[in-house]
Amino acid sequence: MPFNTSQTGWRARIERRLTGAREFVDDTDPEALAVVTASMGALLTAFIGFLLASPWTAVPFGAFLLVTGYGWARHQALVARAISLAMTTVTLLTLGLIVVFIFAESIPAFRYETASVFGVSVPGAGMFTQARWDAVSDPVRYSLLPMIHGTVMVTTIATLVAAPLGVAAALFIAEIAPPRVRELVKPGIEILAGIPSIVYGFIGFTVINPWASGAFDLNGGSTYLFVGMVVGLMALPTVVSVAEDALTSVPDVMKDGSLALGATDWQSMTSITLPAAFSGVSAAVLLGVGRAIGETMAATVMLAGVPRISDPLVNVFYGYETLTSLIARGYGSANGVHESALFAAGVVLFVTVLCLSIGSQYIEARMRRRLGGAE
Amino acid sequence: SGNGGDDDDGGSEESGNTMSSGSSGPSTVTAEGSSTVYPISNKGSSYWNSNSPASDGEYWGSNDESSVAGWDQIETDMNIADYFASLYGFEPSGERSNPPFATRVALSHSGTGCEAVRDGLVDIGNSSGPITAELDISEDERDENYVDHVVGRDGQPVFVSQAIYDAGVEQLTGDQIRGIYQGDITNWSEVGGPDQEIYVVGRAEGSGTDTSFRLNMLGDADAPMDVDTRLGQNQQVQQVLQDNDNAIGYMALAFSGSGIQAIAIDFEGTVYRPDPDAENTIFDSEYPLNRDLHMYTRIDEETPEGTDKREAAFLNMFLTEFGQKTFVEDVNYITLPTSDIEAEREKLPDQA
Amino acid sequence: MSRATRTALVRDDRTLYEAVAGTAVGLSGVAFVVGLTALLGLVGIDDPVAGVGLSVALGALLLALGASVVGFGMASRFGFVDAAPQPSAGIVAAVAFTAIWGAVGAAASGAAGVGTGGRLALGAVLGGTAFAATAFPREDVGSTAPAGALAVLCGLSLLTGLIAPGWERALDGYNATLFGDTVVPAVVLFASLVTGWSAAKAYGGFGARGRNVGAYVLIYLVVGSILAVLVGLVAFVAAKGLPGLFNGFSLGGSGLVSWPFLTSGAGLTAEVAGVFPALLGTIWLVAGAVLFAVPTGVGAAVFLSEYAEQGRFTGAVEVATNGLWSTPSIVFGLFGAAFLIPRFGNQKSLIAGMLTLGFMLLPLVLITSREAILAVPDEYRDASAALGVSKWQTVRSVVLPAAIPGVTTGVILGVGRIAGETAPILLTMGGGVLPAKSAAPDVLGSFRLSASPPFVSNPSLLEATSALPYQLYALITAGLSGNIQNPQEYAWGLALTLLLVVLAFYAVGIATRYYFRRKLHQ
Amino acid sequence: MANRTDGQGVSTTAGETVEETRPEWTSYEAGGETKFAVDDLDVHYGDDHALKGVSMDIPERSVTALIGPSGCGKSTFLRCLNRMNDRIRAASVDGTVELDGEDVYQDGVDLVELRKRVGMVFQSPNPFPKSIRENVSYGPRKHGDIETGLLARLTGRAEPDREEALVERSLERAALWEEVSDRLDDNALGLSGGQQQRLCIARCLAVDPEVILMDEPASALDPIATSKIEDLIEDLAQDYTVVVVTHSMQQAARVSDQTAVFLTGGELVEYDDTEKIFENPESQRVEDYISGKFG
Amino acid sequence: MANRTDGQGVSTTAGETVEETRPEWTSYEAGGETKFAVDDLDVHYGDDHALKGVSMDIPERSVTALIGPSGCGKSTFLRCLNRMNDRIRAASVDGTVELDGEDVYQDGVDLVELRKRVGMVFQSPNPFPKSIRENVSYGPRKHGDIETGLLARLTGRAEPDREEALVERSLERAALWEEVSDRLDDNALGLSGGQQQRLCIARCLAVDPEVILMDEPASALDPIATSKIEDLIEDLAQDYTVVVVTHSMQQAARVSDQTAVFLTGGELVEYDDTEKIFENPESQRVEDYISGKFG
Ligand SMILES: Nc1ncnc2c1ncn2[C@@H]1O[C@H](COP(=O)(O)OP(=O)(O)OP(=O)(O)O)[C@@H](O)[C@H]1O
Ligand SMILES: Nc1ncnc2c1ncn2[C@@H]1O[C@H](COP(=O)(O)OP(=O)(O)OP(=O)(O)O)[C@@H](O)[C@H]1O
Ligand SMILES: [Mg+2]
Ligand SMILES: [Mg+2]
Ligand SMILES: O=P([O-])([O-])[O-]
Repeated sequence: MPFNTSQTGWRARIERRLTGAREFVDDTDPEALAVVTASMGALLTAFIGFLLASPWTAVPFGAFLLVTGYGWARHQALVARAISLAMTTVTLLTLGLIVVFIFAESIPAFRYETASVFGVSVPGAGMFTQARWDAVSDPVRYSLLPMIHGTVMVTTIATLVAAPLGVAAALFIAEIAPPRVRELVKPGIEILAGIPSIVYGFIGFTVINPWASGAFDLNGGSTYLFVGMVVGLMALPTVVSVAEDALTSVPDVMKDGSLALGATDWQSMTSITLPAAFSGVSAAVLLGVGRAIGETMAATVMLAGVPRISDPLVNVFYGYETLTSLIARGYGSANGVHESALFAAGVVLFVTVLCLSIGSQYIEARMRRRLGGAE
Repeated sequence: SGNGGDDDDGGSEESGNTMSSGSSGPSTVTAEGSSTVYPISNKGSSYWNSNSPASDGEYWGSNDESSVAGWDQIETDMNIADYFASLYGFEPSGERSNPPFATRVALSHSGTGCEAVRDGLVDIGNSSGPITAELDISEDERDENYVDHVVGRDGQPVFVSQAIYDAGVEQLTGDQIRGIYQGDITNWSEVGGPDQEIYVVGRAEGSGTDTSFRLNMLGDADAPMDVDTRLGQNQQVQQVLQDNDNAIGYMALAFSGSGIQAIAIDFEGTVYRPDPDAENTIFDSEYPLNRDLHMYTRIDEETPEGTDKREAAFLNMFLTEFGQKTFVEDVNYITLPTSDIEAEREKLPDQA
Repeated sequence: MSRATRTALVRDDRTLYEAVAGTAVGLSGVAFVVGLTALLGLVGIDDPVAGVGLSVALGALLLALGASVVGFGMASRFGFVDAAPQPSAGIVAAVAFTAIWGAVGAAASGAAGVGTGGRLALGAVLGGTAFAATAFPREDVGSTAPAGALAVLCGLSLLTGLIAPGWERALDGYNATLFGDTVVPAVVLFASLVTGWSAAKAYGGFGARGRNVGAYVLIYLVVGSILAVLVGLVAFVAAKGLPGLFNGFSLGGSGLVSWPFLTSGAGLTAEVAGVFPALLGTIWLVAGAVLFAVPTGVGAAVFLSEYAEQGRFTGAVEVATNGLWSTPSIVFGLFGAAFLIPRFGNQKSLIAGMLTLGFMLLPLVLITSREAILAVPDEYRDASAALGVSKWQTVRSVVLPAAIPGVTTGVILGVGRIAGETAPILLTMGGGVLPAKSAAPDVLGSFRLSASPPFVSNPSLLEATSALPYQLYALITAGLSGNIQNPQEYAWGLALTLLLVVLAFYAVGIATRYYFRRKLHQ
Repeated sequence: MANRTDGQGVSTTAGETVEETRPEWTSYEAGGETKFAVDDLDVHYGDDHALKGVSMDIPERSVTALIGPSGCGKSTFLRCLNRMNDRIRAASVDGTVELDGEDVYQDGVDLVELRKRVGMVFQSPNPFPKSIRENVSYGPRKHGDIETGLLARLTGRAEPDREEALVERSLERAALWEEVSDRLDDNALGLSGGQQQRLCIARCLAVDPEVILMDEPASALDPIATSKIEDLIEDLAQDYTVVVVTHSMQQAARVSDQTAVFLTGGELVEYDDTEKIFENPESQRVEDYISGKFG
Repeated sequence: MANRTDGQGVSTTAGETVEETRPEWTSYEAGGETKFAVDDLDVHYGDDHALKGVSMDIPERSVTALIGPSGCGKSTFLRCLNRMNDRIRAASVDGTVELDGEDVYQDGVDLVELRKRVGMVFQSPNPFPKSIRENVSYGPRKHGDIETGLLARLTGRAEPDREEALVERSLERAALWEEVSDRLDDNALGLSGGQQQRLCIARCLAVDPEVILMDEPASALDPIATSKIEDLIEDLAQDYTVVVVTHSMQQAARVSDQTAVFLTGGELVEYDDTEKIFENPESQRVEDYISGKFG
């Protein structure tokens, strides 16, 4: 029965769409319609040509420009609408293409690393069930575990730095700072976001690594500890700005309500503002974690570049390799399955960060709903 | 030979590249690969692009105070690139900084360079390891597809941090080095040094230096290794060896510098010293780590002899006394014996 | 129902106490700053201060702070001052002190050479004691005694030389050794934070007000440190980079300003090696990315906020754009390498870099434009519709002009971000380490028409080109050598140039935002 | 505690004896032509029934006031007249609204045309962030009545004089010309609230509509600006049909010829001459409302 | 156009003969103790002079209503009494406000203490997104009067019964207990608007203040909820000093003992017994305002 209704619902919706489309076609100037169809067709052809790497791609693309230019002059409203739709599609398509291309390139590596789990052979399982990465000597294996370990180490340390400092700074900006100070601190922290990662890496490589090597008598200066701290500093602005948005979006009347009862500022922050903005603040931390996971250059430049798991596992005084540095370092000199394994690392990164992003969006949406109910 | 970069966005086509691109003149000669060969090739490219006039005396030609090495064999009044290009029939430009065609050298490592020349992305693939090992191909395949231009030789010394050298580690045996690089020896005290862990520095996998080291020291291009860090280019190894006081690393000769010391190596009783005047030195071709520095060009339909005129004009510059002195010896590599130079020039097409 | 006992509006009688506690807060701040400078190696921990080593002096200071903090608690407990402590310091403080003292116990017993069991035991004993001491007594004691005792302990160990400049301890199995040089400042930093917090609570008279003051002191310290790091970073790069950047710089002469570092390449004949090709490369890169991403992003934003039914489709696009926004840059690099490079001549090229960065910029432009368009008050749309004006006319004449401030700000900030990106162009654009001036891309001058497809070509777009961030990376990996006179100076000059370019975008972006905001609120 | 009533009686206590609405209370017929004939109008916002079977005839060239407590559907009704409710996704409208005998809800109605004929002024002044001149000429420009673009100027089709005249006429009609004639190129956001509201009226007049709908046009203004707007409304009624929603009964009494009273639940309870409504309403609830017993 | 006045006379036409405010109109003294003595209070928001030299004495245990057109400074005045204006950055306050003889604007005043004594209820209900119980006990908890934490329970200091009693008493006082007694642990956001507002009053009562300030407490509510709040206000005046801002003159007339009329420009024009103000005001402008000539 429910199946039935959903089916009829479907059909009704499709029918509604169809009639809507027919009405639209009927209501529109036929020439405008023709122009738009031609323009979109040309664009689609150009895209397909580009996908097929055809040298003829320029032809439909030129046609698209011409037709669209004509349409813009004659039927601006419809053409504008069609083009803006096409641009929306480009955005969706970008994500789609990323998925398709990096997954496709990673297939050979997943094939190569097929391993049997409970008697079933699972492609790619070998990347996670053993810990050897060696692209040169026998047996050649492509385990991602060492890099995942490195990424986890760096991300954990970065989060320990960025989350508390970031939330404290967000509280400061949103609730505590006098206006003048806020006008200084806020852009200051935003500018922190602007320092290019390679500049951090350069300082890390030329200053921090040699210093750490001496200050802790290390075997080489690469450490997850300091890479993590640098990456944490880089993720900090993300945490601050998103958390600050969440904190300021808590309605003022709620804070006023608490203050009017004779609660102190700090009590109002911890009992009202922070709980009300909790989802937003955790989304901020999640986004910060995502940034930290994806940070590449500082790690590439500062880490040792050997895929190995530190011993003991939590030894922060080693710094071997992360997923990102593996790719940045290896791409170009790798080929065949080795190169494909780098794409596999990219897939792991992409999927992880996408999950974090979706998770934080979900949390934020929930917060918006909750606060919306309060108003 | 590959293409020169005036490719279209179709990418399906591989235009061969003699002076074909119409109005723009002969296209740039591109090279890519080995960081070991890079000093030679980059310096050559810089000289070429500067197209200094013969009156310069510092980079090319002669003036009242000085003249470049090997000038007596050349004696032309043309600019440097004009001169070498004209040997293969290119129009001289006569202008400083405007060679008849430009050259460009990218830095990565040998494996990348070999692949790039194989895939037709560059004209010249620089490599410090044999292309057979880099691309895992047979010698027949090599001869069929590539022309191997050797422009100089490297002694590939093994370096240690200054502190270790000062603490008495001035010489190691081949076995000890092998032990260090395969994880059997981890403390300097095991080889007569201070009680300190060894910081074992390696080069990136796929680099010619790494390949040759495995091949010549560990016995197989795919031999297993156990290092503490792997670094992209020779220069970075040099820096890290300077920054740490317990490190060992292998590099090309050109990168010796302050704060690091090359050590003598004892191969089955023969001690090769890093000093050119010693009895057995790493400059000898008998030294097991001694290796040729290659610039590969590719044989395809358009250039059946493997080297087109632009490439030949450029490569020929290194195969002169001027070139050997300026681009090989001055950057600390080992020059080729005259007979070898002759043999190398034989591989180039006939001059105009 | 009025209150029988009415609390006075104005507090008094606590001025001396407040002054002393305030001084303690200030001294903790001083100790924190000194500790920080020592950790950064700006002062040595054995530098003499008043006849003793800095480490000993700091020990004495910590000891005094610890003792006074305990004193504050006692003064309040025995009613010498009028404070408003709550019955307990609270669970958060209790847990924090449990952890701190547990760690102290574990570390101390480890130093004494006890095994894991012993460590756990002593840690648990100290942690438990700290918990009881924090949680059960009244707040004035609970939040001072454990803090003061910690500072006293730290102070004593510095004062007696238990931890001193020459001190070292190998961390077994961790391949690292701790030295006095780093441990002493760390101890000082930590202990001063604790005493600062505790003294601040005393200053506020404990209770709600005390907690407020204590928390504020911590937050101010945190934010101060972040800003110090920021300023320090920029100042450090500037100090290192200015000599390189201004190498050969001169005013006057033929071209008014001669700035060779920015206007020449690193070729053989260049008098002063410069970064011109990379600078130009970055400019082209950004221009290309903007050309691709801004129309696309703004167009999509218009469609999503003006035309599309708010529903599943817009929801999906939103999820997708946010996902794209947080996608790591190296993944964009991989995508560019797999998708664009084979389609543009199979080699790293300027246009592949442009488009890769364009893909990165796209979600940011889309998100900010959408926000800006949604922020345009519906009143404008209503007003326009009520005048009988069609939708597209309204969008074009009212909505987009009103959204321009937001879009501009977003685009500029986004451009700042991509201009500094290395990872994507590392995989897609490459370029030389020390390119000569002739290697600078000449995009406008390289368009060629031809009779065969694709009819238009531009070699300069299809070649590998250097850009500032990539060149800095290449210099790091290639080591600082080559035919330039002062490689270190050159590299730092390059880093500073990159930093300035990116910060300039940010500064302009932020200034634009302020400008428009001010204009709106005039 | 003066004037305190206990909230008893037919009107304020919910669920008890609620007085029924009688059709004859709303069947008022004014003199003059009927401009809008609304018949059995129902509006839903999703499940929310905002207007319930409202029928009323709005006469030409006069001021009709709509009053009632907050949320009773006044704005909803007003926005049905020029179909601005179409812009609210959740809204669905049943019943007929005839403008000069033509149903505005029938298929194929050109909204652009309808809204040109039925102009609207909003609660808070909403001038565009453009110059005063551009604000006024915005409508005619977009309708192509005035051409000002570069192309028009090149081809000699631009008529700056005509634009100038139109702007002046509209501003004068809206009693704003004297105050702004010397700064037509200033940004409209720099005007005071009352001036902005009159500018919005001028902007609306420039399109030359037949009907002007106003939704609490003075609620955001100070008393002096309010009184200017009120004068203007009376004045406009000589040429236009004006329908005005207000939350101030005093205002309704001052400016309108006939008044419609909506009460909570979206009912039109009484519609009659303004004097009749304020002095002697039929409905007990209306009387309670007007005498301030609630609201 | 019934009841239409032409905006002539002393009050509505700007720049002409504006009646001057006389001090004696505001020097009203109620019976009973003075709770708040406000003297020559000036408030600026940046360059905007929002209150001009307002002086008035507010008597204990009674309801004082503040009325006046929008923007005349009623809220500003109210927020001076518990210094909530401190939260607005641009605001600067001159003059004195004495609470039981102590100046609340002198240095060293403990805002927390002040606000404990002077509670406030806002225009739109703003319960915390917590349970009903937590909303009510929020104030006492924060002041340490009630302990409920884990530690307090461990050490036996928690007094759940006392909390329970306090919550019940406060809710009863706010006339909400019967409606919510069986769902104290539900989220407060689930209550209706009127219930939320009464919850906010209960929350305020739980702190046991002496004064309760209310800024248009019923403006967001329907008539039934409004009438409940009004009953409550009258009731509270037996124990508390209540100051209430309202935009509805009817409401002021219904609930207050004395009424202060502010007019545009931030002046207090007249302050007297409510009956006096509504029946026979001294000021012509106040009369105009009350009789609906403007506003
Ligand atoms: N966009 C909307 N979506 C959903 N419901 C709406 C919307 N606009 C109005 N409503 C509902 O329709 C009813 C009537 O609203 P309307 O705005 O017409 O009242 P009103 O008489 O104009 O009130 P006010 O005097 O407050 O402006 C109200 O219950 C309101 O909540
Ligand atoms: N936060 C603020 N910043 C700047 N000006 C303000 C602020 N709050 C109020 N004002 C100004 O102060 C004046 C008095 O405002 P106030 O809110 O006290 O008026 P009100 O009588 O409460 O009006 P309403 O009935 O609309 O609530 C107004 O002119 C207003 O614009
Ligand atoms: Mg309305
Ligand atoms: Mg107010
Ligand atoms: O010469 P390499 O850089 O490949 O070692």
